[in-house]
Amino acid sequence: MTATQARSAGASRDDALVTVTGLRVDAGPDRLVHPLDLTIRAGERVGLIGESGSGKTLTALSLIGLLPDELRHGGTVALRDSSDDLLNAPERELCGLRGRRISMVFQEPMTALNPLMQVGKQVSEVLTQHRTLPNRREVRERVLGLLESVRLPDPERLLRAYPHQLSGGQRQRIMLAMAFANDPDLLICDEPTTALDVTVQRQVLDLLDEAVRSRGTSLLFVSHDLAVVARTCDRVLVMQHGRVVESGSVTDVLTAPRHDYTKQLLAASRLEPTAGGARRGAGSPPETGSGAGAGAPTGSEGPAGTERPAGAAELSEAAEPLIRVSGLHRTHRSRRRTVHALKNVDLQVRAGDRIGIVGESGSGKTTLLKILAGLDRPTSGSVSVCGVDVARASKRSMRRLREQLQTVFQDPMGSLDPRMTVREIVEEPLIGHSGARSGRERRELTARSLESVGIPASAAERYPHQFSGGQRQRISIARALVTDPDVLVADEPVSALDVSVQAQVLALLNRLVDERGLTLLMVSHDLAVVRHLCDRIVVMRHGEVVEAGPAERVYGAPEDDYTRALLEATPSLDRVLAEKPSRGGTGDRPPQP
Amino acid sequence: MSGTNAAAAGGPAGPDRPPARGVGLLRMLPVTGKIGLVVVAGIVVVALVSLVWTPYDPLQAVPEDRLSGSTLQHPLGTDRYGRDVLSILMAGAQITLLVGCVAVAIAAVVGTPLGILAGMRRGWAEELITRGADMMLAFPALLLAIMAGAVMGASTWSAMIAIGLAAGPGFARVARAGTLRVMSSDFILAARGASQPETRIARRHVLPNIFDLVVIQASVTFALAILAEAALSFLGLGTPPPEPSWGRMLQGGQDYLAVAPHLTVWPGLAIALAVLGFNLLGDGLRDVLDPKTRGRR
Amino acid sequence: RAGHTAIADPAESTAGSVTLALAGGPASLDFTRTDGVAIPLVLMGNVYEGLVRINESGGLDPLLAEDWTVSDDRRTYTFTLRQGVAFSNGAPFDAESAVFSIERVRSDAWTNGLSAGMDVVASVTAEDTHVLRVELSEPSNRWLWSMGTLIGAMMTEDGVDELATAPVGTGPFTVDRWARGQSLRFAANKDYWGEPAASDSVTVQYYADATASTNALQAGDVDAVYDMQSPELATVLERDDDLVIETGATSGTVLLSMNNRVAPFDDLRVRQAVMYAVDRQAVIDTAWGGFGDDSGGAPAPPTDPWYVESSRYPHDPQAARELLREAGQEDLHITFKVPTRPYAQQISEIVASQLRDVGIVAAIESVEFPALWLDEVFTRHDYQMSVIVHAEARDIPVLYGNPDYYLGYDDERTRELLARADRESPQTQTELMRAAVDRIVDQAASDTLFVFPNIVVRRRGLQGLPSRRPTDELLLSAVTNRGDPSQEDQAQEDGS
Amino acid sequence: MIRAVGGRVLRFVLTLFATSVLVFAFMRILPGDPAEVVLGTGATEEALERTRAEFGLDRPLAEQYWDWVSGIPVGDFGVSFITGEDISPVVLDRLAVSLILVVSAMALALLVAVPLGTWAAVRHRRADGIAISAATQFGIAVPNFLAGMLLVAVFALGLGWLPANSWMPPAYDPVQFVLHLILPVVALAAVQAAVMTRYVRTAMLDVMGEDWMRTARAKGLSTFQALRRHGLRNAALPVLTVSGIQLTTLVIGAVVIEQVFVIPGIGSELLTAVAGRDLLTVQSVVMLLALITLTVNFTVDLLYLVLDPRTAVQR
Ligand SMILES: Nc1ncnc2c1ncn2[C@@H]1O[C@H](COP(=O)(O)OP(=O)(O)OP(=O)(O)O)[C@@H](O)[C@H]1O
Ligand SMILES: Nc1ncnc2c1ncn2[C@@H]1O[C@H](COP(=O)(O)OP(=O)(O)OP(=O)(O)O)[C@@H](O)[C@H]1O
Ligand SMILES: [Mg+2]
Ligand SMILES: [Mg+2]
Repeated sequence: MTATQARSAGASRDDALVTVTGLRVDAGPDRLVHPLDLTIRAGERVGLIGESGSGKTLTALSLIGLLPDELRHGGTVALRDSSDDLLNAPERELCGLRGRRISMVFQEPMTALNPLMQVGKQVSEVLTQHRTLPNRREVRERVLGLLESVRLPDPERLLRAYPHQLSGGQRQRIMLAMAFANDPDLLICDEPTTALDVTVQRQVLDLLDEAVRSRGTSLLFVSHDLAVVARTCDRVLVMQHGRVVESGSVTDVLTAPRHDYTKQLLAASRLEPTAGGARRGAGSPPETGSGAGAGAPTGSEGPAGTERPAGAAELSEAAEPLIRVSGLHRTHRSRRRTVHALKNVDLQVRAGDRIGIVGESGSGKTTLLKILAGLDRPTSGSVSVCGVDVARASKRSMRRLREQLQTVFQDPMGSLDPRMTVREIVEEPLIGHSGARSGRERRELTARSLESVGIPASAAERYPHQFSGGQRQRISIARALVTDPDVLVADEPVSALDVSVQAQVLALLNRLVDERGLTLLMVSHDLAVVRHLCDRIVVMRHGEVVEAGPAERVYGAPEDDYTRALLEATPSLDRVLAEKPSRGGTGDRPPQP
Repeated sequence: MSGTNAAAAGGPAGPDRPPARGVGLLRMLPVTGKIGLVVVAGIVVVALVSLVWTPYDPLQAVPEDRLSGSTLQHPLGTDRYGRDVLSILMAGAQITLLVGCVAVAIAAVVGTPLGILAGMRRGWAEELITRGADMMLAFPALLLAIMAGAVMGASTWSAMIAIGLAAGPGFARVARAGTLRVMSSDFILAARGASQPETRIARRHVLPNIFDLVVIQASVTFALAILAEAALSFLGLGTPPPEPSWGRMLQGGQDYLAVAPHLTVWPGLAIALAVLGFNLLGDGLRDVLDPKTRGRR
Repeated sequence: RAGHTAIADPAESTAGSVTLALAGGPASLDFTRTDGVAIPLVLMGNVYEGLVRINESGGLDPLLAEDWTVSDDRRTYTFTLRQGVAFSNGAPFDAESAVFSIERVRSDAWTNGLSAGMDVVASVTAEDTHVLRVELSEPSNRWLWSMGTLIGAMMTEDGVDELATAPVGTGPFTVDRWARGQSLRFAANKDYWGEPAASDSVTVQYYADATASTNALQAGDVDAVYDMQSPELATVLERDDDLVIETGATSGTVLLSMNNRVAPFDDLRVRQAVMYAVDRQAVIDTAWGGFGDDSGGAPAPPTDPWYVESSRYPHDPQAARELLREAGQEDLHITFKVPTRPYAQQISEIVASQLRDVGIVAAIESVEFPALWLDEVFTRHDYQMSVIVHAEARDIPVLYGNPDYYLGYDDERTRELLARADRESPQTQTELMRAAVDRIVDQAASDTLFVFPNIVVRRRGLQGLPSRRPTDELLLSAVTNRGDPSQEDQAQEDGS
Repeated sequence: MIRAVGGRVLRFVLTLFATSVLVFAFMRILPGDPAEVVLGTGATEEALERTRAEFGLDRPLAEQYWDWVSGIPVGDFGVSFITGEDISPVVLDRLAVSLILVVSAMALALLVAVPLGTWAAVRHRRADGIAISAATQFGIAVPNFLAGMLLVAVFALGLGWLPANSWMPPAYDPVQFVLHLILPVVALAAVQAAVMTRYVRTAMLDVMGEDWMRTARAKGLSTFQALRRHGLRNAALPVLTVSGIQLTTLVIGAVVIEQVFVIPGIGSELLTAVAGRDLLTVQSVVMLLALITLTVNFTVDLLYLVLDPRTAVQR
């Protein structure tokens, strides 16, 4: 049924720029992409969404004829005025099209540029390759113009810079400049902003949006982020397991999804209003369900909270803090430079608090958590966790501390030793545990912990690779809980997971924290996730705490400029959809028959 | 629903890699790797058989029969002393394997822990070990063999020790690189977070995870050791007579290249085959085990 | 000077020049301080000359001494020296230089062990400019003979500063170019007193590897291989019509040495069992391509006047086994220390195999040569069995007349025979030596496996290269490439 | 940059120092007496004593070490026990021979390996690419001295096209120099080419899998153009490192080839010097080799600084 839908969408073939018919991709006996039809008209912006591994990248690559050699493909891809069959066109013909009529921007800006070549050369190469401009001076002029058009500062200097001297956002701008160099008819973007910080992501998306609109370029935009797609595209295709399961105009698909998978995606990406609200009750001061019965954070709602300078994050004033950080500095000294990972951080956490830490990449979030967990030592300042002075603790008290404070890491694969069985992994914190236990006891505890996260004890002898990403993260959580800790520290616990899986893991965390009355410290770059789970927010930037306070306040009335920028940059599907009809020229697309 | 489909969860280039071991590993070997395995297994079998049976006594000189070509009695001919080449070749497999095993064992036992130490400790320990490894490279196997031969008398042992010591830095490097990669994994942080002592981390986490690399290195080093032993024996610094050794057979055959080429051809082939076998096996293992090259074929 | 060989080293092969391949080159040209036959082999007779020369049959010919007389008590020698002879640096040769040369051998300047041969000299004086008188402390036949070897080399006082690189002598050649370990080029001495050299220059190219030297010969890079060390190749080379193979006896004997002082070889029966067990001809055939003379186990080479082939020990494994049984050594394990030299390694394999036949298990142990072999076997006598070539001519008194020698052969009767042979008249010397040799063989002091052959392979056009070598001297003065190949006698090929 | 270079120089010097101590110590535990070797059979004890004293072997170890090591910076390695000559000119000369041999072999090997390895990488799934890989496997498996023996048998003895062995200094006869060089160089290079082809292939495959290669192709470059303009330089870095290591191991590894072809290189010098217990010469040769190894590594490091703009930051 999908096929027919897509075909009818491109009914008016005359203005079709790209026509994909029956495209399929196989790796040996496995079908990676099932026969797929797609038409992109001139100036049309098409989004492609779906979970990881659903075949988005492969589809995108086949449109530019860059499918990996080892994969077999079928069907045709026709480009107006050029080729009836891009997939089987000779290399020479393809070379003439790539970079001239079709351009592509890839996901990972860190590796998409040749590290040994000055970026100026890499941009000008697109021009010289297609002999678009008569002489070198004009090429140079044009490159400078391009760099300016993507708002790169000091283009003259950047010409001679090497990729490693640029930030991720800057590199992605270079990629965009490259893509637009020859004013292509079709631009393919494969998750171009996923690797970037939210604020940077926003800038790059704006840039892309503007460039595409102003030039009338057709766009195929691959993303897993619904809000981003909604913002940029007119039409959207949803993929799952290599099939297009739904397609139609953005407004239709995202407001009235028909396929289950799309519904799931939508539900998952609407974390913030639903879950966050449900737990605390709309707008009212949160009564955390923590069994520890820690003081409600009402105190900080008052004027005292607002008057406090942003650096000192004193969150709750009632009981004696469980974690007390003051004047914390952590500097990394290498031969070349000194990095201030943390600068003068003050923080107090009381039992039962749920603290969310947000901030851009490199702002020191992980460093802070590591120091709290005793995995790193502060350069100066005092840190006391559960009454233990982390900077000066003996091995024994450190061990006790670590039993009370456990960590869940970002990457569910990387944090599980692939050579150990799940039982061995979960059991590890018990080995050498202060209340040394017998093997039998350990096994029991392990089984119980696994069950509490929904992994059957019968799976304990399997290896991590035999589990899905979500299951692995559950195992990781089981390991953290096996010592029955008081504090759970989580470093981006769901950012490596697909949106649909994310929701489940978050729900699990939520339940466990509630049930066990844990104190939670969670780092995430995703404001929605943090808002969903936490009642207090700490915003960090460049190693400093720029703002801290109850979630409602920080989200509702951010005091710091950076916090504001962060909130604004975070794409929100509902906001985008609300604005959608007012945007130019998209409403006229006929809905699906 | 929670992604029970394991393939969906990992992503294309992810570290979603089963710890291939045992039979599963054999099945995953590419064809070339399997060929290598068969060759290696063949050599092992020949060496084992030669312990209990060879067509003739490989040490028994029969001057009357000397330098015969291939005959029914002597399928691969006889050498200058009238000894059966096939028998010597079979018995020579023992030395070849012995040298390989002991040299690789020495190199692995010396190199791997140092590499792990360097990777885990960083700082001055790392500097000292990497510098030491660099320095060892200035003492190649040959030089060490000359020295060892002079100190202990040229023997199979001196050759093995020399080759083993010279191959040590290779293991240290591989182990260090692997350790650095492992140490950056979150599961090490998790283990530290669980207050596991460093020795246990080295034993339970680092070693099993770099073990594949060590195995690959061992296979390749084995091949190098065979070549090195051949070269040393050729120079008279390896296995002394009359112990059958392929390298010494080559040296002895050199003078007869024109009259009795079989004295060069057979041991030459044997060496080449053994080296080929171990290299193919090593490459095959790398294909299966080394995450860096995975998905290349 | 050991010049800059990497960049420039003329190893010329112009007309009138000859290139010879020799095994293993010396590290230095100074035989007064460095041991080994490699140096005297090419320098004696070519650059240096003695008062007398040892001829092909082992007798003495006059050289720088035209004539000499011996006193009745056979202790005073008076030499009449040749007139008009000059060293290559222009210094004249006279009695003074002869005195200088002989005195120098007796001084600390000579560290070579062979200088002991001069110990018997009591005094040496120049009677006249060309008359030299030498007094011995006791009569010695060997002394005069040894004046024909390196210790009799005549040198001049102003030519001994650079012996290691620029030797000065009175011979038909001078050292033109010396690339240490690689090559040595001689140029004909224009002012030579006698018959001038047949070639303008002769280059000796050194090859550590035997195969490499015959390869070079076949590829036409050298004109002859002298003292070829890979006799197996002879069969191949024989097929080449352009090449001629000749062999001659040398003074070198391949000795299977047994440490007479330690068990089990302190037992005569065990030593004799070894003599019976080893099939010397099979050793010659397998280890040395069938070249070499079997002396029947006797230590004297055919170049000595007292050479007689012994028939005392035929190959008889049964006799060997019986002797072993008598000695109670039926299950005998010994270590066999073999120097790291190809010939020794090859011999050891066949000998070990033959010993196994009679129940002696010989564990072969490679011993680095020379350093370790000299240290362990020769100096410290820490061995049971070994095998080595004794290249020195007429070394029987050294080997068997001294119980402290590494063989540890301690026999009163042998010593007495040897002493008398040296002391008594040259006529009785031969008989006494024969008796001594007989005694040594009977006592199975060591087994002379074979007399080392000098295998010479040359291009048909090359002539004047002697193959028989009674002492360490390779005379190059007659060597020339100018011979006409067509006139060569085919029969010469056979050599033996 | 200056600090980076400075640090490397310091490490370089320290490593050399450690090496010198090690080498010296090694030499002193070698059994065997240099005096015995020089004087040979029949030497008297006094003569031995005198010779030992002459060699300075009776002095305290520290003094001997200092004497030797203090001369190294000015290129004075002392006097050979055996020849009585200055060591440095002889050893440097031998080293030059080995370097000529090894560097030409390496150059030849790279000349073959770079195109072949690239080809094998580009076509790694096709029959020809697989054939090249297979051929390299066989190439690696053949001991280089066996290759040398066979080359001599065919081209010198069989066909008579080339001299079988020995060395011809270039200044004397450039033509003969080249002719004499061909077989040993080919013997060394054949095996080396196989090794290097594999390294190049691996490096190329690595590079081909990089994102920026895909970027290059997305710009409209053909596979070949992308490889030439972007791939080669990136692949050059690992190949360079490996070449550096190979070069140094080749210098000593060539000793067998030097033996087969009777080439007066550093390897055979080392063998004779050890056999003759010419301790000072051995020490000096090993020191020189260490110097070369470390210098090559050092140079490769510096080349990285030039070739790879990232090094300046990362290392
Ligand atoms: N070269 C290849 N060989 C074999 N399988 C491949 C190859 N490239 C991709 N695949 C598989 O094809 C499927 C689709 O991959 P694709 O990269 O298109 O997914 P995606 O939707 O882009 O996922 P993501 O969001 O993680 O980027 C995945 O299961 C992947 O493992
Ligand atoms: N071991 C280290 N050596 C040097 N610098 C380091 C080290 N660890 C962290 N840093 C630096 O410290 C700063 C803070 O790092 P941290 O990992 O805490 O950031 P983060 O907020 O967790 O970022 P992300 O969101 O990317 O994980 C960064 O600039 C980082 O480069
Ligand atoms: Mg993708
Ligand atoms: Mg982080």
